[in-house]
Amino acid sequence: MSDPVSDPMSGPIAAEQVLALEGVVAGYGRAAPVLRGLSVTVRAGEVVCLVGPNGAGKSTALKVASGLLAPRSGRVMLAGRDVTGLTPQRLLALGLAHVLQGHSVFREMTVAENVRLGGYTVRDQARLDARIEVVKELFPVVAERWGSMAGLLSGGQQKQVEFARALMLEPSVVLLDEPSMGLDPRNTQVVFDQIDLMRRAGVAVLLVEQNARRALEMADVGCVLDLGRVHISGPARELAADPRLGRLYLGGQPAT
Amino acid sequence: MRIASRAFPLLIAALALGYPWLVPNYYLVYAGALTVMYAAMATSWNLLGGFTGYVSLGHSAFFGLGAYGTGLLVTRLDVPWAVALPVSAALVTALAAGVGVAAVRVRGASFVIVSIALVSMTNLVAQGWRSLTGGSSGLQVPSPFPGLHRGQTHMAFFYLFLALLALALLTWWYVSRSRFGAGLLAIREDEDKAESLGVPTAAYKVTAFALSALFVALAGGLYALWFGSLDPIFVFSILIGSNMVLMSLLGGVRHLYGPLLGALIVAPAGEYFLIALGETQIHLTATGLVLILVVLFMPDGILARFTRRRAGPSIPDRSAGERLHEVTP
Amino acid sequence: KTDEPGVAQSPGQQQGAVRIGISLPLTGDFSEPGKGIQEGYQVWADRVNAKGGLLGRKVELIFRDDASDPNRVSSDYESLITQDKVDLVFGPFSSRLVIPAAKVAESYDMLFVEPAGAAAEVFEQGFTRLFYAAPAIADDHYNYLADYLVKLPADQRPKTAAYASLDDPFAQGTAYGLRDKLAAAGIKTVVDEVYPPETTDFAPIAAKIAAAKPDVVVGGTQFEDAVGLVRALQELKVQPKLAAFSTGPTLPEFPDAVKDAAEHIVSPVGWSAVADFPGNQEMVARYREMFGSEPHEDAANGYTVGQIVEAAVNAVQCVDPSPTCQDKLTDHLRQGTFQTVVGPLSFDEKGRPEQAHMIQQYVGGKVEIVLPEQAGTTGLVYPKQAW
Amino acid sequence: MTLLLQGLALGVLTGGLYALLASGLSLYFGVMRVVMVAHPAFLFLAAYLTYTAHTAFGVDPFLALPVTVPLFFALGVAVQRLLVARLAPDNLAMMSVLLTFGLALTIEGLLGTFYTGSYRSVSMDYATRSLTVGGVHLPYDKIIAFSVAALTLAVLFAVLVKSRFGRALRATIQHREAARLVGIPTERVAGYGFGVGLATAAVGGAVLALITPFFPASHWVWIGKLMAVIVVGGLGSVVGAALAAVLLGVVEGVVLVTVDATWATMMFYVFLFLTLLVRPQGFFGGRLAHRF
Amino acid sequence: MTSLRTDGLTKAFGGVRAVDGATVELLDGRINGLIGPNGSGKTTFFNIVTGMIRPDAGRVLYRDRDITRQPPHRIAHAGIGRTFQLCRVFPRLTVLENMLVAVRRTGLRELLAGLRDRGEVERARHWLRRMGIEHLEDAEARDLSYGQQKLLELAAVLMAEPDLVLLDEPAGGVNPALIDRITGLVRDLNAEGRTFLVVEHNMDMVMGMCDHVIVFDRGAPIAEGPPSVVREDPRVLEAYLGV
Ligand SMILES: Nc1ncnc2c1ncn2[C@@H]1O[C@H](COP(=O)(O)OP(=O)(O)OP(=O)(O)O)[C@@H](O)[C@H]1O
Ligand SMILES: Nc1ncnc2c1ncn2[C@@H]1O[C@H](COP(=O)(O)OP(=O)(O)OP(=O)(O)O)[C@@H](O)[C@H]1O
Ligand SMILES: CC(C)C[C@H](N)C(=O)O
Ligand SMILES: [Mg+2]
Ligand SMILES: [Mg+2]
Repeated sequence: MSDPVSDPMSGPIAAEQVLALEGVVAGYGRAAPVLRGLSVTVRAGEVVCLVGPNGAGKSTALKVASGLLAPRSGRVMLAGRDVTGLTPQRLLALGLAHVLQGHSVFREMTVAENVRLGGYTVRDQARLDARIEVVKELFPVVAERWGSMAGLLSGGQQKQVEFARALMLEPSVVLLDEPSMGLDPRNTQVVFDQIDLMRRAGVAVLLVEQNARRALEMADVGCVLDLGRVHISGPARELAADPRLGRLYLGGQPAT
Repeated sequence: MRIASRAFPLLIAALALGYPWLVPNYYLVYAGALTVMYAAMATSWNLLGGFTGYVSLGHSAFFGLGAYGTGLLVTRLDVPWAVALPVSAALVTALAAGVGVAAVRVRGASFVIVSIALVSMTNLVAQGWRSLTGGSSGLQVPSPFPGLHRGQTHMAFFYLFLALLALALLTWWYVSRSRFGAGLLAIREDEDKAESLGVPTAAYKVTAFALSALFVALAGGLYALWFGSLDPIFVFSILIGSNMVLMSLLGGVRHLYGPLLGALIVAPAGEYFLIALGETQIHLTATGLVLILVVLFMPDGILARFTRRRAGPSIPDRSAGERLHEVTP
Repeated sequence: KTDEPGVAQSPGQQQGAVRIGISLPLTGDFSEPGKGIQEGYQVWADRVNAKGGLLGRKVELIFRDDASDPNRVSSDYESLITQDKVDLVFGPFSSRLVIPAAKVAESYDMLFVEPAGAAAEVFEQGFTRLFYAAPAIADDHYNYLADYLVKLPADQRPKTAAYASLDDPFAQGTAYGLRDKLAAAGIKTVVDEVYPPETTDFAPIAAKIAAAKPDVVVGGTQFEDAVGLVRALQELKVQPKLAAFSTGPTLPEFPDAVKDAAEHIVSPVGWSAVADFPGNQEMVARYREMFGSEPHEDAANGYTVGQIVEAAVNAVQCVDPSPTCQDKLTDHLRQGTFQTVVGPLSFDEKGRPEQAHMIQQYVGGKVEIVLPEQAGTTGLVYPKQAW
Repeated sequence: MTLLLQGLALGVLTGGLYALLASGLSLYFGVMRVVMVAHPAFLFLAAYLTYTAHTAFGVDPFLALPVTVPLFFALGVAVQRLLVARLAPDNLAMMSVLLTFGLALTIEGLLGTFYTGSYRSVSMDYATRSLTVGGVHLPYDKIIAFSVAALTLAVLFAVLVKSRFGRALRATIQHREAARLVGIPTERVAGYGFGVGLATAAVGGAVLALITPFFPASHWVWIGKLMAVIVVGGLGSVVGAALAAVLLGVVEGVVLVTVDATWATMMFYVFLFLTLLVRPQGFFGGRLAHRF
Repeated sequence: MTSLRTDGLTKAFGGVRAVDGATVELLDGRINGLIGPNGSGKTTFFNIVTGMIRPDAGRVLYRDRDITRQPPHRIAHAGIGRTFQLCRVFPRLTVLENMLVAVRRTGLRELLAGLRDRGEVERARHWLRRMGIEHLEDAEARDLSYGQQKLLELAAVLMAEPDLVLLDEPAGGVNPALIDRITGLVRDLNAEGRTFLVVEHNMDMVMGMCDHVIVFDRGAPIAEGPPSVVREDPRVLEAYLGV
């Protein structure tokens, strides 16, 4: 465990290390590309929030970043090195974690197994057990339903298990695809608090949120994605305040 | 293009009708009748498999029941064959509906198992119930056309099977453009969702199951009358059932003519392998490998190769923001 | 159509080789015996050709594989007769395939001599051109054994018998033929089991037999189940005075499969390698030369078919598919008695052979013919040694 | 009474054999969602290899296992990586039936070509004796089969349910993307999963060779029975399949000694249909119903 | 008039009492909101009402007819439509086919009727346009993004023209600009006389759109009333908003 970069639990790495998508063109099968020259940069200790209409390519962008989808052209840079085409497994070892959109618990496994699998790459049992205590505290339902089949939990509970699973490692770059979807206000708060905590710890966070006003409030940088390109980007608060943008992408009435 | 696509089926139909008169000998009539029989059964199988995605490897159970039903009515009760055939098919359909109620309770893999069990069970019954069926000694059914010589009998059955095929095709076509068919497709995709949208899934599945059994049972009945001797282990054979699946799949389960095309290829190809490689069992390997290749490289069947490829979603040329702006009052 | 009935066969056919069409189960359930029959046919053709052929024409055998499927067996004969226009057809293996095959031959007026359709049902279909080229039909296979047991002095005679039979017309025929004769003589049937071909576990059947402690155990078997039954009986310590099984013990793989348990098992057999029927030793020698192994019953049965047809062809001096010639051949077969490697054969009006099977027994690890006494190589060992 | 006891005892032992033969199936079906029709064909492939090892080198069937088990494991990995992995996941059930049906035919054809259609068997002296306890005979070959089954199942259970690999395998099948994202090498894991399934076939084949004669088409007889076992047990539950196997073995044995063989075989299917009517997910656990 | 009424609905899974004596009454022609913390039984309540789960106890009445143990398709025919929280579409059917499957089917005549009736197709396109996914008509549903699937599901339910519409988190994963439109849509449909019951965690949407809000906790309603009242209710603040 001497090489800090290859240890997923070694915590935040130096501040200049960033995730960057550079001119990424990507798509599915033979269809026309979904991402058409997308560039996004995330610095350590910074939350970058991607917003945009449905089907703009936000999830696709995250999949390219985490290695689930190979780009047709363009580069993915992680901590200053070109990681284009590496498997998710390799990227995870480099400290990158990705929480998928929708529901991705292992339905026919218990909550316990799900959470433990979050630490699949870690052999050190003691460290895992310590993390388990932390996530149990954050999400009481994880502790309460420790032995239940994860697929039987309610939608929001599953989302909590997923987030807990992702927190088992302490990655340095995190991709979150609508982490608050399906969560009640209290749990949404917990998730946003965690994101904030991560940022303070120097983690680079790339966040996709439809709860856009809320997300832009806490993010450092906002990017509006449409048709596979960054439409507008800038300091998050400024974007949130732009009335034209608000009407087109962020919903009519401002947060109450 | 349009005219061609209209004329094509007509041309095929004319060829099919003329076939027995065009070939030089009765063996080819016989082989043709057998192929048409398989085509009818595969098309019928596809009423269940193609729409609902339930893979039955056990349709030979209905084939066998239809055959034995007809044979028994004719030999034991002296019912005229033209009556025995529909009566037996109706009975099998009723039975299939009953079995369907239990069978379609399971999905996917388990249903395959159930269908295999169904053949094994019917085989055991037919074989074990010796006093009724003649058991392993078989059942001999008298020819319905005692006046015709063998070749003429083949001609007669060629047209009977052709009529059955036409009926099966027509049914498939009709179902495919009805709401019933759409409901079946929905079942294939997501049963609970379909149910919540008002598709009575259980009734639909049982109906599809029974309908598909009906034509197979009719084919079985005709087979009994034509072939004249029935033996449980051969009519209740999983291989007959798998042939239907293979043919449908090869041709393409989403297409009206898929199973027919599959039958036209598989039946002669089987002959060919047997004659070319028949000295050893390597012809089984050849068949097996062909099957594997089809599954790997033509999973949607041959016809899918000639029809539209799946295109991904189109990307709008204006941004969502602009479009939204336009429709919002 | 070229094969319209009554259309004259082209005289050109009379030249060239005599083509004989045969479908056999070369794959599938019956592939092993099917192969055996094929070898018998080949040995016969080889001999005939070496001697100048049939009526001076070479013999050519056309084989088709029916994959043990009655559907295929029909289409094979259909195509052999109508497309290949063969001069003669020979039968396939197994009663289950003979019936559909004979149907086709019958409807094209072809003579149908077959090597392996022994079940009684074969002869009840009203076939007029079918002949079974072996000494006896299934029901009569055990006749010598039945006679022997019935004639034993009262104190040695078995009192009870157990029967277990495969659900198969041939296998059941053999067992029930014996059962009916023994029962008539007062030997009580204590177990009478039929099992479907899917059966793989014979221990419970053996347990049932063990519980009845019979003096005689009879298996109406093919191969797999014969081995299964013998092993199970041995494991469950059933010790009858006589154990008889059809088919299985006559195959060369049997003793290896059951080890020492083969000792003293009896079995009906239609042919013996050591018998000195005319032509038998010649066949044995020719077989060894062609296939480099010992001949067996199936090959002999195939060979017998050839011998019988050959005799008829030579007698009526025609060999072509025309109904006239086929009629002549059929009539001739009905009349005469034929010298074959399984002994002299004659047929009744339904094509049933009128002779009897011999009984073989493993004695000292070797197959001996034990009944009838005049043909026997040693005497029947009774009661048998314990397993 | 002894007869009934005898039937019962034999049923339990035979049930053990069924459990062993079906264990691989419940792995593919339940865990990997693949309908593996070729499993019995692989069983007999293993039986033939055992036969060759025995006749050519005089090796005891069980001593051949150190060779055949790794061989079959590798074969399983190859089958998964080269064939199964290429099937579209949204139509896996249908396609895998056909694919493995093709495999079964391929194997049968090859066996028929190399070994001919003749019956083969491996008989060991120890397999013809039996242990007698209170008038009930327990054949050694069945005792051996039962013990091997118990051992294999215990190992399989440990691998699937308790081990890290087992968790990774289940995760891979349940949500492949998520599994990749927690660092599971999903392709390798799925391959190994199939390998484990075929490894059980190697063991099963050795036992089968010892117990019954076989020929290339023997496998067809087993498909229906083994599949009935795993449905009654509940797809995906190794323990369930084992319990169901013993249950069905006992029912078969008892029906055989009290009624007849046709009914005994029929019992498998009767139980199958009963299971579907009463508890479609199987009697001993099984998979979560995919609802909502 | 009452649209939907439940009396003491109860459902326990093992030890978890997901719905616990829920008595709820919805008036015809209203937009009702159903809120409550994660795991409070909202989805289970939906599942019971739509017949996908059988309750252990209690009754469901729709327009004064007892529909408690009816199969889901009957309930759908009666005029209740629903969406799923974990969005469900028919993956290998095209978007348009997804819409056409949803056409309400009752009698045998309807059943055997042709599928691509011109009127139905037009209707389907209309709904797709209103969801902003009309350009995806020929794409297979599995190729849509999560939010697009969500919109398709909503459009398909509306295609069946239900009188009572149960929506489970319609806004989850949907772009905020579209949420506004969905809100507008719901209002329009409501004006036509349809009744809604909407589960949602997006408080802006719930409070802005609903006439009546029911708050669930531990499987039963703990408060209900107009949004302005519910929002101030201390029990709600504690159980749900977590303040
Ligand atoms: N099939 C089931 N088996 C076991 N427990 C279940 C099942 N379905 C739901 N539950 C449990 O019932 C409770 C209520 O679940 P439900 O899905 O109704 O909650 P919900 O209110 O919809 O929550 P959310 O806002 O998270 O969607 C939860 O604790 C859940 O774990
Ligand atoms: N598996 C797939 N195959 C083909 N096309 C896809 C696939 N997944 C997504 N697409 C298409 O790619 C485009 C972008 O999808 P993506 O999931 O990245 O959108 P998104 O911005 O995340 O939307 P949402 O907010 O709805 O989640 C969409 O037009 C979608 O239809
Ligand atoms: C004597 C055997 C060759 C007979 C064959 N087994 C049959 O089924 O008739
Ligand atoms: Mg997305
Ligand atoms: Mg919910």
